[in-house]
Amino acid sequence: MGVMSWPLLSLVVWIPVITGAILLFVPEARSSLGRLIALVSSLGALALSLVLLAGFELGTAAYQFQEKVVWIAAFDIHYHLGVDGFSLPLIVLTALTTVLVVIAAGSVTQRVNQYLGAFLILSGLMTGMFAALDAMLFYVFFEAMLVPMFLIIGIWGGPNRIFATIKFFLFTFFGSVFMLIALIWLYLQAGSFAIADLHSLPIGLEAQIWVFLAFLIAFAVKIPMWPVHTWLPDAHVEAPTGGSVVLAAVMLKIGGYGLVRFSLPIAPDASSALDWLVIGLSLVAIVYIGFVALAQSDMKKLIAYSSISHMGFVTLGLFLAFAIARNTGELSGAGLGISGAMVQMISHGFISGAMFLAVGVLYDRVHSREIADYGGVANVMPWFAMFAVFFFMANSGLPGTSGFVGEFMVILAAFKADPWFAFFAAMTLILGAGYSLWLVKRVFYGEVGNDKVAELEDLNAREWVLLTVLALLTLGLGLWPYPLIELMEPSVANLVDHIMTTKVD
Amino acid sequence: MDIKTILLLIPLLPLIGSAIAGLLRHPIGRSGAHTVTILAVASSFGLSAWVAWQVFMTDWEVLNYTVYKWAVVDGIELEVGFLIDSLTALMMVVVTFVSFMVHVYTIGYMKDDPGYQRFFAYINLFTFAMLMLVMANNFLQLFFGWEAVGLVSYLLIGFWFKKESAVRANLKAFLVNRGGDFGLLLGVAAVLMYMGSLDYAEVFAAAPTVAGQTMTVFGGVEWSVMTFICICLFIGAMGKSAQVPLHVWLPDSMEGPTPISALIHAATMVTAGIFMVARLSPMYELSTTALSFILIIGAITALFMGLIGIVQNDIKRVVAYSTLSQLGYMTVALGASAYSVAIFHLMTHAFFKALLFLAAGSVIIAMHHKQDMREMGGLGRIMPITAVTAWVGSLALIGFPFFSGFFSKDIIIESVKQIDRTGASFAVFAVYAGVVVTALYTFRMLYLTFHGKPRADEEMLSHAHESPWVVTLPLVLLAIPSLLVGYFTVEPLLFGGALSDAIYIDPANDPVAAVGSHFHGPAAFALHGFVTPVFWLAMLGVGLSTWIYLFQPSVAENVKRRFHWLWTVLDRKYGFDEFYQNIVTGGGLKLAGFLSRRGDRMIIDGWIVHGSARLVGAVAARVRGVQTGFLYHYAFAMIIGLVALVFAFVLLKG
Amino acid sequence: MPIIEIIFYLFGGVLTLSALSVITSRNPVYSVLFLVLCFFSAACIWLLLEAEFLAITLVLVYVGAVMVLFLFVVMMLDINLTKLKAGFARYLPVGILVALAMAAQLFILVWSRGLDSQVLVHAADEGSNTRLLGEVLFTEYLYPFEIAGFILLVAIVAAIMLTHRRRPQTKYQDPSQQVRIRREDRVRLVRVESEGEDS
Amino acid sequence: MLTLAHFLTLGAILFSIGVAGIFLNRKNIIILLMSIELMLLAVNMNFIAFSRFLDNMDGQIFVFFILTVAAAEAAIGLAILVVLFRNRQTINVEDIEELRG
Repeated sequence: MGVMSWPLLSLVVWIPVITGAILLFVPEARSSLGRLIALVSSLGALALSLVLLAGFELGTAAYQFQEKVVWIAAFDIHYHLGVDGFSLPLIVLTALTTVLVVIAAGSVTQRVNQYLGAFLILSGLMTGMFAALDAMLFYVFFEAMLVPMFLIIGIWGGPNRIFATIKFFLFTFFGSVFMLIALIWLYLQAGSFAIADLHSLPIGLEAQIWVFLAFLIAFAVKIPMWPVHTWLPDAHVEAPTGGSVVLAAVMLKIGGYGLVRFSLPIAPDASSALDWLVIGLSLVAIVYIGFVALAQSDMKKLIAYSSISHMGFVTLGLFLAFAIARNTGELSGAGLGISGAMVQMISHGFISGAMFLAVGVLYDRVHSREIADYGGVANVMPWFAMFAVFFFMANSGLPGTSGFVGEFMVILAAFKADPWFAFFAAMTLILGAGYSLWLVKRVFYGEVGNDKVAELEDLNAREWVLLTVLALLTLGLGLWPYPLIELMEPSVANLVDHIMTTKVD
Repeated sequence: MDIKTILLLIPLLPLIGSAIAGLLRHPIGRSGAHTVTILAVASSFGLSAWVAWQVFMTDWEVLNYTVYKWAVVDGIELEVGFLIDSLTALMMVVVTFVSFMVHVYTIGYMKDDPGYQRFFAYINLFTFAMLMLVMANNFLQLFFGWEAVGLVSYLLIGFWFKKESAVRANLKAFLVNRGGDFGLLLGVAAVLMYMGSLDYAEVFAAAPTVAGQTMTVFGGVEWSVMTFICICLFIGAMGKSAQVPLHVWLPDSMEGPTPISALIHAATMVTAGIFMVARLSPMYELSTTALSFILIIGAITALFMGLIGIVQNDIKRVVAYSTLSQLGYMTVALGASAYSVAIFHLMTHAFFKALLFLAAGSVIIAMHHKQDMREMGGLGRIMPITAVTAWVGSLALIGFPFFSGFFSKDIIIESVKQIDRTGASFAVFAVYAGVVVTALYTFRMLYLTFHGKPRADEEMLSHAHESPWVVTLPLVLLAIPSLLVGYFTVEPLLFGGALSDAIYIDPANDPVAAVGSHFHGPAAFALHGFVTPVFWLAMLGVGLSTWIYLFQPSVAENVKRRFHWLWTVLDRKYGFDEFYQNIVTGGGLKLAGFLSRRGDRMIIDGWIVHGSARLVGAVAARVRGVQTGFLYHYAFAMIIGLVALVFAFVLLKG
Repeated sequence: MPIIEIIFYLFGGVLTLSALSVITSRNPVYSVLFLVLCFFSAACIWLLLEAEFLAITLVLVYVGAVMVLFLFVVMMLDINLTKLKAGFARYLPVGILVALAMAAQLFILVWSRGLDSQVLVHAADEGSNTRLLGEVLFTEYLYPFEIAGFILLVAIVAAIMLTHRRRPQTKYQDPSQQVRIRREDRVRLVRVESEGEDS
Repeated sequence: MLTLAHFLTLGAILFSIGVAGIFLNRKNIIILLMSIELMLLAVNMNFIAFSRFLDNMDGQIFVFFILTVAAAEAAIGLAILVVLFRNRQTINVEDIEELRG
């Protein structure tokens, strides 16, 4: 029996969840055991997800590694997992981020086992959500993962954590209620919760618009899109480093993934009719939020706003297809936007994760996130400064880093849709560089800012490992995005075909 | 070795050198760092020279191939590849040679600096990035190199990151360049949209078919697609090549170490814009509007930036404004469709301007890192090699016949005179006036630095001495091409068709050919140079300068007092810095603060998000009053509810 | 008037009057006693409806146990009656109004549906009421029956837990502690050096 | 002639008296409890009457369960009352308003 015949997806989903649940009961005194278990489990999940990657058949848009078991027969709900070119990269990203967070948890001192347990459970649930091919299963994972994140921020967070965690929870919950309504309505129409059935369900335009808006609210909160973004800065500021990393690297992608998996294919005509809304909000996010990020004095807030701004490229890229078809009368470029959006999601996972880790490195030493409390860090932490400059440059979209690839592709596609879209999207070149490098200037350059900075020590081995891995990934994806794009290409092409076919009968 | 391996090695060797010097900076130490990086760049230069030999001296087929596929998306192939033709080969040699000289020079200039290895890593990385830029065969790689050289420039301007002015300058440089890249990116997007590819060859092939098309953007005006694309791309070039109004970063970039000023901010990186326009000549030839735009921008830069140079006191800033002015000349040449002349001037300028910067650096070493010319003077006797080489560079700069600068600048002026398009007459005026101005500030700098009475204090003078050989050797090695390269290359490059495989000029309107019809060999051309108005204008500048700064220093003060308003305008650099500082940056930050405080925190968070929470709270506070806590109130409520329900059942349902 | 009707009106009247007294008498003790009377009268009417088992249960269980419990509590607690009665008159009109409204609605319901056409007749003899009830209860309603028993058990435990209190001064034994005791807690061996016999 | 309506009327009267009792004795929890017993009795009366007239034992089963639950309720209610009185020295409902919002 080869590895390929195992229920690989289930293993990737449930190994972290089960070990996480076990970890919750490991006593505090055995925290080194807990760390070991968490590391082994997360590495195991990563290894299995890489097996998935290795065994993934390129050139087809079909779902692979499917597993299907009846779950709730009465409502025709199945435990149905499978991956395609959209979900597989995100699953690998999730597994990878979990490993990094487990390693980064070395600086956590209180209730370590429970902390790690919460992250492993969260990781498994997120993987499950990406792999779910049944809408109800998706919904269950979608909601369930709020719980560990809620606890992570609420227990290990900063001084104002309760406020932040409740805001986070209410926002996401508010959105997902609409998704539930839409899913139930779709179930009543289609008689099935299978995502594939929902994709092929013909729906009238008006109904599509309602379904689309319901999904949009749910996913817009997650992404987050302007103007439902204000939970993110608060959540990031209060979350522990690991929480911020997972939040930025993976959780934000859920919204983008949801748009790809639900909004676009289920309601293509509504997407086409309302693409101005999403594009408008995306451009507002890119420009407006870019400006807002400039005004931040808290490093984590600044990075959080930068995340919102960068996620604007994801939503922009996904919805360009219709405008391109209208403007040029052909479809060339539609896939460019969607691929760009997907690459942007993966890349943002690396870069924002790394930036939050970098802030964590400083926070562990100085216990402040205020930019004004630093200055001249490069004098005492030269290696750290090297990584930081690299990641902030990547954040500002430097070619050769992954941050460039997605933005470049989306801007190219945006120009086809309307030069104005590209004009506003390209503003990020200036704004992104502005807030990223201004932060670098204020934190890393200049004379040593104060005594606390003067006593800083450079990176330890754990931080070296974390930042090096992320730097190599960022660089690798920037210099050679070909494999990732090749992996997604059939799914993207399939999606473009699908959304260009009207569902109104 | 296979030719492709060699071509791959040329950029990769400096990259590897950079990685070794940067990441293993402690194990290899100072001497290790400079050995590795200089070996890398020297072999890169050697290989480039060999390639150039192959290109120019043998029967060379233009080599255009893909190194690897970067991405294939939606049927569009995005690749990393090399296009090796005469233009590339020329640029490769110039870049690697100047870089090699600067590497050697750095050993002396940076010898006491704690960031020694880091510096070598950076300049090696720069060489890699610049080579990627010039060797690119597509817009994607061009953009990569474009931004990568910007990154290294950022890192190097802020090399002394403890200095507040340095880190301000590097942020400014990067952001202003990003302003240009904004246009470049839009241009690339437009290229992809209308030509369907990013590969140079395919784009050039598709360009004529696009020439007639128009598009409606930006205010509902119909634009010729080609004009739009060309102007957008040129905006990128304006950022990188520091053309008005995106020039403000270049003088500030002098906060970086002097070798960098020579390598990046004079010889190579700033000429990337010029190189790009020349490379894209088949496209620019299709849009006269864009060429006029370029012509005017270049003319403004050439004249007005030179004027500022007259009032500067920092030796490096004088050279920096001179660079701006010379870049303006190159741009004028581009605007006049004289691409090959622009490239020619780019090359000669690379040598003599690098030389001038390194000479200035040598002076700065002697003056213990003081850069104010008012505290120098009379250094010519103390450091003769520096002084002589600086004289060579200066004469080349003002275009004294037989010096390399003469050939390139004179032909630019001649070419501009040949063409007939909007802005041409202004450009002719600007380049003529620029000659006087150039001579004036160049000799002012020479006199204030090397001649006249020493104004430095005794102690400083007693320590001042000629720089070590690692500094003077590059000076000498650069002085040779500054003197000779023009004489030997002008004919093959401009009139011999050596660049014709890379540069396309509409034959109906070819100023270089027109100039070439009067060209009878470099010697005759140079001798004729002594009787042209250009020469006498330059002599006028030299004469003025000699009179004022060597014999009658009081005149300078008098003129300054008499024309105080003019002096103020020049000293404030026409207010560009204030404009950017107050309007663009200040306004942007104000807008950012406003959006953050009012938009995000007050309206969205305060009113909508927390407002709805407060509304729920307020309603709940009211409704809560119903819950009195008294048992009988609940009982009453239940009974009355029961009565009402029964009422409903009995009477309403019948 | 047949005897059955006489019985109905007699006990119905007693039931109504005693129920009124339950809610109006000044002393809760009287109220409880009137409530007992109510139950008795109701039991009689249930007999009329041939629900013998429940009638007997009502008297035995309800009157015998629950009402006695009420009586205990009422007598045990030292209640300030005047204070509790305050506001009686004020709420009298409202109370009567609501009660009348309720009654009126119920009357309309009862008398408007032709229910008065169903005349009470003697049931066919199918065996005793207790047997019939048991047959249904232990077959069809077995689980609810078990649950009802459980509810009673819970009620007993809850009532005891609520009212049981441990007085600090009372002495009692804790068997679990007695069992858990170890030798070391009780006996301490002390080595006492002998004085020596050096006298 | 006794009809179903007669028994239901008796139940209705009894129920209304229970309702009135709650209004009139709003302060005395004991009498409130007794009023509830009255209302339950009225309901039981109806159940038995229906059971008899429909010739179906289910009604009586219901009464059986109601008696069970009412007994349990009375026991716990009185126990709470005793504890309350022990702690507060009063059973006046007006003194008990912990649930005020």
